[in-house]
Amino acid sequence: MFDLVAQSVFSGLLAGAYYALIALGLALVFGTMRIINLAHGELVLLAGYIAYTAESRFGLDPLAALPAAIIIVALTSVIIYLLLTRIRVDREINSLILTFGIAIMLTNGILMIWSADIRSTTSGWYLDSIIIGDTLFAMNTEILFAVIGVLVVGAVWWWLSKSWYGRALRAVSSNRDAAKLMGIDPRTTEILSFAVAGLLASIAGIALYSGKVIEPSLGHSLTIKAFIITVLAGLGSVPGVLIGAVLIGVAESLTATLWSSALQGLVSMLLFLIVLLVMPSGLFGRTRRRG
Amino acid sequence: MAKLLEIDKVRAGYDAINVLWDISLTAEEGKLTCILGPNGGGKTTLMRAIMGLIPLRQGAIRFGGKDISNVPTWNLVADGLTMIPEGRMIFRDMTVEDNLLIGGFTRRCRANARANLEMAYSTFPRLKERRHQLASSLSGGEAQMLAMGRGLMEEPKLILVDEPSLGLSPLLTDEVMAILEQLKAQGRTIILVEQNTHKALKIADHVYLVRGGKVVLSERKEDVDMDRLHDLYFARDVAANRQDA
Amino acid sequence: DELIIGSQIPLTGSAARAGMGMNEGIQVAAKVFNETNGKHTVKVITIDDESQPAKAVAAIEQLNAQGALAFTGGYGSNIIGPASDAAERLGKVYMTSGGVATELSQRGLKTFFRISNATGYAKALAGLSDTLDLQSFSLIYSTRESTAEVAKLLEEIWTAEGKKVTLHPFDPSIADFKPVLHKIKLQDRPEAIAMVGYENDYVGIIRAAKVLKPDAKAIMGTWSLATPKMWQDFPDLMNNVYGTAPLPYPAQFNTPEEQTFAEAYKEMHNKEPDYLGIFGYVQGLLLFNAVAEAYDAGTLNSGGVQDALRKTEHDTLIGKVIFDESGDNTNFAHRMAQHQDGAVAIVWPKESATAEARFPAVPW
Amino acid sequence: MMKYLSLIIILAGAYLAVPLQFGGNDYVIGIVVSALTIAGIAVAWAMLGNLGGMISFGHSAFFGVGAYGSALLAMNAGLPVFPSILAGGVIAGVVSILTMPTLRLRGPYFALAMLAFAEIFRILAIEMRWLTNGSGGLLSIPRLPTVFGFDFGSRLGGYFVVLTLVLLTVFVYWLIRNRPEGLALRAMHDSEDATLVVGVNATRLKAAVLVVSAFLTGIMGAFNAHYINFLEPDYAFNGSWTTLAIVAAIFGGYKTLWGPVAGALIVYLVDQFVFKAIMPSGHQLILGGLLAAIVIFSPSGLLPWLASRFRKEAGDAAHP
Amino acid sequence: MLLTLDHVTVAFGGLVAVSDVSFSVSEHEVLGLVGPNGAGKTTLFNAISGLARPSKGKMTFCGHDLTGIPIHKRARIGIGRAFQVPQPMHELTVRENLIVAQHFGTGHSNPGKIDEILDLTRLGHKANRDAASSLALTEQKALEVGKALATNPRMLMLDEVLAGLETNGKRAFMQTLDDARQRFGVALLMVEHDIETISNTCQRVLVLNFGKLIADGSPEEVFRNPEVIRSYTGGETA
Ligand SMILES: Nc1ncnc2c1ncn2[C@@H]1O[C@H](COP(=O)(O)OP(=O)(O)OP(=O)(O)O)[C@@H](O)[C@H]1O
Ligand SMILES: Nc1ncnc2c1ncn2[C@@H]1O[C@H](COP(=O)(O)OP(=O)(O)OP(=O)(O)O)[C@@H](O)[C@H]1O
Ligand SMILES: CC(C)C[C@H](N)C(=O)O
Ligand SMILES: [Mg+2]
Ligand SMILES: [Mg+2]
Repeated sequence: MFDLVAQSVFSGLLAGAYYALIALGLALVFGTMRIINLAHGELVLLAGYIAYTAESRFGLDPLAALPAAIIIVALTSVIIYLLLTRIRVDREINSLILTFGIAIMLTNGILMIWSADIRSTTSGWYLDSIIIGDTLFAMNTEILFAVIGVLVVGAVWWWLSKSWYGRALRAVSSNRDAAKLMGIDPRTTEILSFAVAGLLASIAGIALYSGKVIEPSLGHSLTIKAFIITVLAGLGSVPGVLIGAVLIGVAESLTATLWSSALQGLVSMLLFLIVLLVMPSGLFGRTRRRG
Repeated sequence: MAKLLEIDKVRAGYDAINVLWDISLTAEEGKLTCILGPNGGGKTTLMRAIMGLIPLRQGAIRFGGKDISNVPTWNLVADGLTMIPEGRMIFRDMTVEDNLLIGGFTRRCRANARANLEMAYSTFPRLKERRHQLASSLSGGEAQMLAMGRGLMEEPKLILVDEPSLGLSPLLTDEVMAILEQLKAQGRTIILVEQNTHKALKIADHVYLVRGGKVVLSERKEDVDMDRLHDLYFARDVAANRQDA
Repeated sequence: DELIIGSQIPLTGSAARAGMGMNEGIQVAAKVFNETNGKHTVKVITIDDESQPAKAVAAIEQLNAQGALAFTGGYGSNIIGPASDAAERLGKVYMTSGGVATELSQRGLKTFFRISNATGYAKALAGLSDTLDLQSFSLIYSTRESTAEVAKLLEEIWTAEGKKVTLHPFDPSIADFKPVLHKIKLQDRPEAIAMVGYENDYVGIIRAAKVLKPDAKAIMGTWSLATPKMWQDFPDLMNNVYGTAPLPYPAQFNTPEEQTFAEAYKEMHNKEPDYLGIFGYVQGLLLFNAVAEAYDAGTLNSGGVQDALRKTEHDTLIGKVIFDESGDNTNFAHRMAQHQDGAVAIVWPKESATAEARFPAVPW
Repeated sequence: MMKYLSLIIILAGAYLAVPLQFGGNDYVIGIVVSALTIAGIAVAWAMLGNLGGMISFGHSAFFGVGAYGSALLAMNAGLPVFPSILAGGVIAGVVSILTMPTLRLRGPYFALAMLAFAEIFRILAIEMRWLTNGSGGLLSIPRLPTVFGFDFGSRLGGYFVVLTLVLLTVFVYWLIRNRPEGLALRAMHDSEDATLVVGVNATRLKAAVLVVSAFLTGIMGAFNAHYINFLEPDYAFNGSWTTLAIVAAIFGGYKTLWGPVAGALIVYLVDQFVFKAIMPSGHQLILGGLLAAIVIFSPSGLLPWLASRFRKEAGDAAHP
Repeated sequence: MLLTLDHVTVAFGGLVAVSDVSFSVSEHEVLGLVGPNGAGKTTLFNAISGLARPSKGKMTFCGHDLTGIPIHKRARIGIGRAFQVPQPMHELTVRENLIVAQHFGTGHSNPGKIDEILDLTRLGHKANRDAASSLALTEQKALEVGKALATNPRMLMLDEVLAGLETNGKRAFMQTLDDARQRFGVALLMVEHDIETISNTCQRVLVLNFGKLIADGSPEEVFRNPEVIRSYTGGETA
């Protein structure tokens, strides 16, 4: 029994780090611009397919596809931003439609280019098992991307809270005109943030491709997962993303172990609701003063 | 004295309404120019127009002889022109300290950011007590201090200050006026919009009265006649208060 | 004469993968029919149902408006249900292989026909396990309709035979199967692991099993598993895995019919046929022949197609097809195959076996 | 007066011209019924979104509950179909009370909490096999009946029913919107404290629109169950009921009364009749492009855009 | 007594913003509340109107114990509130703002009174046109007062509604407020940093410093208090 639970928690932690990678790009854009990028999951997926092409066509290792993925995905992300800036009125709401439209286009584009077959890495190393202390089992890729995930969360957190551009980005999101008065060009900072979101999506995409199975219709559920975690974290909180993701990961995994995989979704959604009802602005959300 | 800022027959406003009507005004280098005027006269709008936050519909603005009519706000700031807006324009979702630090965003000031931060804290000790608190939790006056402190991080040549005393206690209002005088002594140029006529006139060199989007009076401080100033204020009030009579 | 047949199929959306496979088979059937019939040709009009029930219904109605004499296609019982209802209302035959839920043939429809059903799949797995004399199972299945149904049938069969079965349902959105496999490894300790799901589920389960290496003698699954494609895409996962399959690979096409099919398929799609292609082909050809027969008899509008389908046995690539009153193929029985180093060898039933089963053997 | 006239013309067109023109074509009518179903959800959604400032990502929860409620009542309790549709709506309304703790959440927090409910209901529908038959779903749900010789179970019959339901939904929205309660609700959007201190019981008002919106959505779900005669958890609680409705509402202009209806009709009909004809599979690619293009060119939605175009043209004509 | 506060304390985490404050307000009284920035004046208003919950102490209004009474009910029993940072109902026009306030604050509608309030606050010319969010700051403050008046309050809490007005504007506004007070019979509890205005209008002044009530008395008395001078006025008098 102990082994069972230990492995379950371990799997949950790894799953959590992976979820955090998926969610981080969305959380960044949402936290700083209040824009829900409904095409985020498709960006992740796109990176996965780029890795697939690199591997199946050119025999490249999935990680070696990262530069190409970053260029293409970050560019796509920036294009989404440039389109978003053309919306003049009610940007928070209208961005839903715009990014939804883009998501549909990406899904169908991916379907046309890569067909509906399922894809996943064939590079043996990623899938080989690694055994820790005789009782904990994982795939190499899970450990690798869990480590990368934690590092990336740390890096993004540092960037947002301590660097000049990160601070500028938060300033722009808080009060655009005031930010201009500080000498900040809002467009540059926002482009930067979308590019970073694209970069994060690329890393997530490689993690996805090298550990799970991809197919063209997957994007939507990735977006939803990312969004749930972002909200659970508390909008704009980067450490919250990691903690929220791990919470969901462990809850899912424990449900599967102690109860049934069929109820994973039920339990994680209930957990989500309970957290929100106790903390209406998420785990690390901040409430505004009244009056 | 050199004219640091020249505003030449500027028209500007919001969507359907025009607020500024061919307004002209200059600020001399190293001096404190005070803009007075009744509420809704367009003083804030004028500052926003200077800073490029709203587009000019007509006219031109020159800064140090260079036309800045179409220069984006952030470039103006980089060139040393800045505005300290009213306290509502702080970054509510950031901590007090981050608010201050971002004031030193321009490349020019980044190196001095830490030193300037300490300076802002020593000017407004209240802010230091609240440094890790979210700006949104500040009281009205504290927010006003924050806006002021943030502006001090920028090391500008020309500062536009919009009603710095708004919501400040009498003691702090005096403090703020003293800071402005000090800045002037450091050779900076200041344009001050203020409702507290009394205190503003004490430190001003030149006075403009803006009403209905137009300049109705432009005088050196020495020449200001308080009664006439009041009359000019009244001109509008009498009209607006018709119903009460 | 040219006979118009409507094909309602998911080419986009969640069922696109299967839909495309089935569509390839139907296209081959049309080609073969047109080249061999001599008297009639068929024109297949295909409409994408986008994997959505309401659009499938609309597709049927649109095909009807375009003059379709009968319908084929469909993947997923949830979509086939309302689509075949719509066909019934129009009084035209609906022929499929993509919906296996038992309930579909319990609705008392007159025009609904299918060549495959859940029982056939369950029987195949149960049959193989009898032959291998397996006594205890961990059954991992998706909570989707058809998968849950096959799992339920399997459980019934095995329990009736006095074997031990532990159920592990999972939600279709699950990707990490390690917790389940770990439970199986430590608690169930079964002789065999059985899976009812789809490609992505199989890949996830086998990967988790490769990591955790439970001590089982065999791992088996249902559709979409023992296919050349799975071997091609996931060679390291598939060796020794059992799954249902109508034909072995490399295909040994013995009868002339099988050969025609294989050639036409290669020519059109430039690849080896897989089971969905075969099913699509069989259902297509059955329907075309029946429509042609009814057309000749002038009974198109008086139930001629149904009668043609019901009255005789049909020899097809997947064996004899016999439709009962409710349109189910009572003779449907699947074969079990095993991935053997790149080959898909039929190992059950004995009479069609192309190789010995490797046992005990798992991919890890 | 002009306004009423155009309303009458539209109504006459909807009840008379469309059936006369397309009545015989089940395919066309079927698509229009689907579009109107989305329209109904879109209006109910926009009511909550515009009036309550509550953007919900989980309206499929109410759609599914209404559908299952009505189908089960009709199948197991033998309730006639029309009353059971009404009951389906009531059940959805009652179930929305369960979701009321979410009313204290704002913006995205609320949106996703509703999504969580939809997901929970979907899984419950799978797991509560004794009631719902699990993922096997319900087949052969009773059709709409024949009343006074008119078969409401036909495509055309379904059209009249759903059209009436959508119009009633719009009417309810209109009623609420024009009362001070409607104003207060709209105000609550981004100034909840401002409304509280003048005496608005914000929670109660929000709860009330939530119930009404859930009821109306549930009715659409119930109608759909009897129209398509089939239900399963993935279908009834499918996220696309919400997504399509949101897209339709925002696309058409979610702050207007008729925007959601127009949006649903245009998005669905253009996609199915035009784009699908151009590009039989993958036509959603064009749809995606259209959606993106419209928000860029007309951010407040299609209807306001058309209105401004119309006004402009009228103006241009007046001053050549 | 209209309002009584009995040892009220409000804290945010470790920060005590209002500390053990007791006072009362009688009908029709005009009471000033002053103090340095961050002294807790707005927080005190929040506690009375229900936006902040006191950790200690008791408040009664017109005989109602305020503990546990939700915000909207407090408005209905006669507590009116104008925010320091104006909070217009953004999407509505000025008139609609007032209609909502009246309908919910009083339970009935009276268009005549709304026109009266529009006159009083000089917002008549902007009543129907624009969304309230496009008003200038001073106009938004006037609207704050208007909304509070529309609820038919027995006590009006004004949080720096005069800030930003020039001297004449202040005088005129005070005049209209006094009119309103007499016409509608309300008590005023006002926060203001302008000593002249406070001295001219208030019968009684309360002074807060660091959350504590440090003085309570007539303006002359209070502004002569050395502690008040040191912490607040710096010697400035009217
Ligand atoms: N964002 C806006 N949109 C539309 N009109 C505005 C906006 N901001 C200000 N106005 C209008 O422009 C006019 C001038 O406003 P402005 O704020 O410039 O006046 P001001 O002189 O700064 O007054 P105050 O003393 O109240 O600060 C006012 O009539 C106001 O209603
Ligand atoms: N939600 C909150 N969280 C943390 N601190 C708060 C919060 N609200 C208020 N404060 C702090 O409480 C103190 C009192 O604030 P309050 O707004 O009551 O002051 P005030 O007397 O109204 O000042 P001003 O004259 O500047 O408006 C301030 O120091 C403020 O920073
Ligand atoms: C064998 C498969 C074609 C069955 C299909 N997966 C269904 O949903 O019924
Ligand atoms: Mg101003
Ligand atoms: Mg205050």
